[in-house]
Amino acid sequence: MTAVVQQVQDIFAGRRLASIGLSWLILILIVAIAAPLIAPFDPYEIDPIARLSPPGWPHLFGTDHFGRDTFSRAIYGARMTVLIGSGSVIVALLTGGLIGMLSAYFTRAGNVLMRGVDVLMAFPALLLALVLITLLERSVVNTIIVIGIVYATTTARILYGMTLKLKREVFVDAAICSGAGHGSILFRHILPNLLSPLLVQASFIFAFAQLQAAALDFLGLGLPAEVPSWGNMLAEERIYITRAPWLLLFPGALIILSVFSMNLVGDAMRDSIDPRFKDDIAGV
Amino acid sequence: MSAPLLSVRDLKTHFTVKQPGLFSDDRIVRAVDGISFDIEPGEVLSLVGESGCGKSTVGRTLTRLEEATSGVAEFEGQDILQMPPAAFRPLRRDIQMIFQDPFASLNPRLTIARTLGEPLFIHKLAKSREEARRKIGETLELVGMDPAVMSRYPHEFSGGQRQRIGIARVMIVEPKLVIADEAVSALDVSIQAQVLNLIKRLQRKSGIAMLFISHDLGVVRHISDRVAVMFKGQIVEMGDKHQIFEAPKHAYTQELLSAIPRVASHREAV
Amino acid sequence: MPLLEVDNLEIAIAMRGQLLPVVRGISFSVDEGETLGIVGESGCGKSLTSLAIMGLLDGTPVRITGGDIRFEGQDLRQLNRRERRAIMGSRMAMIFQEPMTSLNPVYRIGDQIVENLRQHQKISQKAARARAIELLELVRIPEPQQRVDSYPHQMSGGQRQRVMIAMALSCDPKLLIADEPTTALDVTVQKEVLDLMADLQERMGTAIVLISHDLGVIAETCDKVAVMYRGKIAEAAPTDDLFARLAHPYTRGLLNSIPVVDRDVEWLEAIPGRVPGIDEDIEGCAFHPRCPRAQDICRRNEPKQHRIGNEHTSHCHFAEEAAP
Amino acid sequence: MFAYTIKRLLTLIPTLLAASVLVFLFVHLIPGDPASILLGDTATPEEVAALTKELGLDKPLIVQYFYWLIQVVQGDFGRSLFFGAPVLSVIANGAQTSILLALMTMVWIVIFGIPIGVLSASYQGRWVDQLTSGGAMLFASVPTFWLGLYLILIFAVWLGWLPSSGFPAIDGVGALGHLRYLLLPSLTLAAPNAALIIRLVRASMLDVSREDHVRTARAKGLHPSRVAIKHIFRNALIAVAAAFGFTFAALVSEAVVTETVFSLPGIGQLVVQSILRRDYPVIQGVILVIVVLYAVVNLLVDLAYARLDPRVSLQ
Repeated sequence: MTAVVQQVQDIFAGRRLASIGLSWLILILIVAIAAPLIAPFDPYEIDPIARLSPPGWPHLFGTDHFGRDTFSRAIYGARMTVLIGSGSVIVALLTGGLIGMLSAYFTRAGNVLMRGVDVLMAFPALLLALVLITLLERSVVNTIIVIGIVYATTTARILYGMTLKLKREVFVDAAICSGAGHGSILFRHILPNLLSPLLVQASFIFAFAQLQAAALDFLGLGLPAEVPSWGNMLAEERIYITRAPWLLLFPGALIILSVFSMNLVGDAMRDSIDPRFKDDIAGV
Repeated sequence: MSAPLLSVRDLKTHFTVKQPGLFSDDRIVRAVDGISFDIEPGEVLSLVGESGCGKSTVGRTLTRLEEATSGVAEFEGQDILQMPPAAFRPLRRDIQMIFQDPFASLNPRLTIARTLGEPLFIHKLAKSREEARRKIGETLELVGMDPAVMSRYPHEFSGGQRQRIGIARVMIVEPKLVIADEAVSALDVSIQAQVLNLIKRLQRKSGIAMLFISHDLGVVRHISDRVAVMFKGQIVEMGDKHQIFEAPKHAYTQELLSAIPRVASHREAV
Repeated sequence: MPLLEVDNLEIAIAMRGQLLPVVRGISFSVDEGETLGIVGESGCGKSLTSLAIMGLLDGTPVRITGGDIRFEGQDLRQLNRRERRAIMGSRMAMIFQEPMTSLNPVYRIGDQIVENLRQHQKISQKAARARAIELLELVRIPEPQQRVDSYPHQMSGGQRQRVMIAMALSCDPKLLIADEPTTALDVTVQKEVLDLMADLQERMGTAIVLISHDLGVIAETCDKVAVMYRGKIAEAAPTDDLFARLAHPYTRGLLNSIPVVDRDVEWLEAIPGRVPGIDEDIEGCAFHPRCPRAQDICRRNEPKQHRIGNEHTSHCHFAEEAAP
Repeated sequence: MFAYTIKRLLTLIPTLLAASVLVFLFVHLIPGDPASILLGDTATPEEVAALTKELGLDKPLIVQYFYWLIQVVQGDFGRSLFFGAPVLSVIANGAQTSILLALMTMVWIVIFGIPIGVLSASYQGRWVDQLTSGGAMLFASVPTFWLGLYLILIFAVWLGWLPSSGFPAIDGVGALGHLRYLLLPSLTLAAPNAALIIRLVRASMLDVSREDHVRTARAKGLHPSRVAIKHIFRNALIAVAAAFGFTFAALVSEAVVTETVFSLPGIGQLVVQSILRRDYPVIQGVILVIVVLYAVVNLLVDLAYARLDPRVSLQ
């Protein structure tokens, strides 16, 4: 545990902006967990009298066109941010990561698998998401699956490249000469060396997933409309932008800050990993 | 005369290189193109040659890191090139390899104890953790290192120390044949001498046979009993080291020997 | 007046907010047409010294922290950048260790030579190209008319190093700095390149500073030698003199560490211990932890320069005794 | 170079075929009977039966695929359920707008992305670099539609300088007036992509500047600006060119959103509307067109790459 703390300190020492980014993300996590305790209002509660009221007291961020408290909805929106981000990362890494790693290791079957990944990559990201979403109902789980699959393709490509490099490492040859079997080489020698680049990749997926999820929400193809996510808040209130410009400012700023923070953190971590893998990672 | 430990006959290892052109055929690189040699128990045979001559591929083929195209390599009477990988695995204990790059040959995520322990457990040479630790400690001492270092990670060591650890990984399973691929080439001269002395001492003491692959003729003369000179995938001259160094027959061997820059001329001149 | 005079040069690397010294006050000089060899193991500061003389430390965390570099009587550290660039590639040129990567992969080799020529001489594109072909012929590249249009990746390592030499010599430099020019090459190619350099030096009268870790290369090519250890010159002498009277235990250890091809040596007399890291502090003589004859004085005091002969110096408390 | 081009063209075919299988299967994966899906809710049983026969939907899936593929290759993508017109002409209508938008966006990306990237790399670590690369990362973190909405609010609603949305025909407003309608959308679309190019130009220039040949160039006594442009930027361009394929993909994705925000009648908006209208033949057609276009862009990128790097084209 102290080793982890030490490593985090090493990465963020002297990087003030990235440290602020990390603090912001931790704050978002806390807010997401403790949303019911922090939110002053029920995020679904409609107050017809206080429609489109400007920021002030008691509605810190104002109210939307139903008169719902924007601040409370934003607090609950943090839950969606964390959920969508980490969900997409898990789906992408578990499917794409495994496919990429195994394909690079078992080259014969791997060539076929990676051709499949190539085919999926022939579709631009959001387009692939749109195609998939057409087949599915609007729901939180489906949004996570769709975004996860979109980034699984890039993850597979990246892990494929990195595993190929590691496979050629002398210490892998040395392990083979010691008599190590496939399982031991994959999980004892290759995987541990992939963990930190994977973490960096995960942070960028987390950031991009937020933007994709917001875009899907905006197009009316993402989370169900009643779910208080930052993307949905923007989508629902977009026509009131001239009457209440602040309404879109808060959720928008929250998305930007979170994505920016995640990118900063990813960038800082990328600088601290093995230079061989830097080019493989598709980040900002 | 006893049977040789390793007997290689007409070994060929070819690689196909994909050509980018549409109608051009894939190019075949004949890295090793029909070589034969024997290694007796306890003997050190050197393979010497310039980059690209195929000497490293010989070592990698004999440890099955590359697939042989054709030929036979009999180790204690068994052909090790044709047997299925599963059958070869137990033999890996007997045929060990020392690698060139001391920085790349140790897994950065494993402690020294885990790196050295791995072959012990694979080949069931230690029944308990305690026994493994004892063996690891002994082997570290054997290569001139403090047993206390076993809990550390590779990045904490210098190149020379890492190469000692690499040698320990080989010695810990008590092999019969060690293939050393440019084992001291990456080291500074003063460290190279230490490691070279260590390898020679261990070889003498344990009587392990060795295939020593190197481009450095000085190093080769220092360590070997017999020498094979490789050029373009083939052995052009092979013989006792004194014959090779003092009465080279092949023109290429003569060229190699005359190209080495020497300090000695100055010392004798004065 | 010597062509190049380095006086008490100090170089340090900026790391984690502090300056770590890597070259700790070295002095030497090179006359016109002379070859100086600087030999030492990795981390001794020999390569940084060559980069400092050439003026290639800009944009790296390495800087000169003291001393003078005089070239043709000019103090190079006093020149502004423009004046400095006018010397680089014309009167002073450099070749590097990695012939595979030292040429720009996207330009034809002829164009890369022409670029150097036209930077320093008023010469037409056509004349420069003709000169480039001449230079390729000079460095014994076969079919220079055709090869002038080759890309670097179409040539072997030895040929690329010849191209580098052709480029370096294109403006008739007074001084050529060669940083491990043959380390990446096979011995037979190394011999060809070293022979070529010696031949060209004789014809053009260029002085050479040759940096190498290989005492054999140095012994065969240099008029005089400086042996570096941990940022200092341990011993310096004319080549014959040095090997006749080794006056520093490090030079002796280095020499005894080399396995020779011409006779059998049962055990090498290796230098014990390891090369110290740059962040380690050593009191007294930097070599004392590895020195077989270290005494109390070696652990306490840094040795001064001792003169053994006319031009033979050693930084060892027992320099006179060391020399037989 | 010619052989290389042909070879790259040939490798496209299997990928495109596989992608076409996916697009074909897409309609079959939607729950329900494909004929009724393709005809929409208003279809009579007779019409469904007729289409089933026409498309060979009673035949095995593989046979259906080849029927469909032959039609597609001939340019017959079926009819739009919503417009009733052939899918290809519906797509062609939108394509005009989208291509103009894409071209204008590309111009911004090159004008802003490359010089700022070069500037950022040249002043590595100093305030210019921190400002530009930090700013670039910030822009890459902004949702496109959010930026578009505020640009409309500021420049169209508050300041009244530019039109807020729509895209009238060229004969009504003149060529310049025509392009005025694309100014805000193209800037919106360019912002995150130019930001990525800035970061990429900077990173590749810093990578190249550490290479040995740059030291050789400096040893020639060249002026730093010449080293930066002729030796560092020129070589960094290889990596930047390779990234333009991804930029195209990102453009397509974000154009979907941008066209929706600005009510531009382009292909992007067509996709979204068709999905909301369940106009499956159009969805199928658009996706196929974009996949082919993307493949062609990647091919062009590869060819540019080969031209920039002699190591690729001459082996």
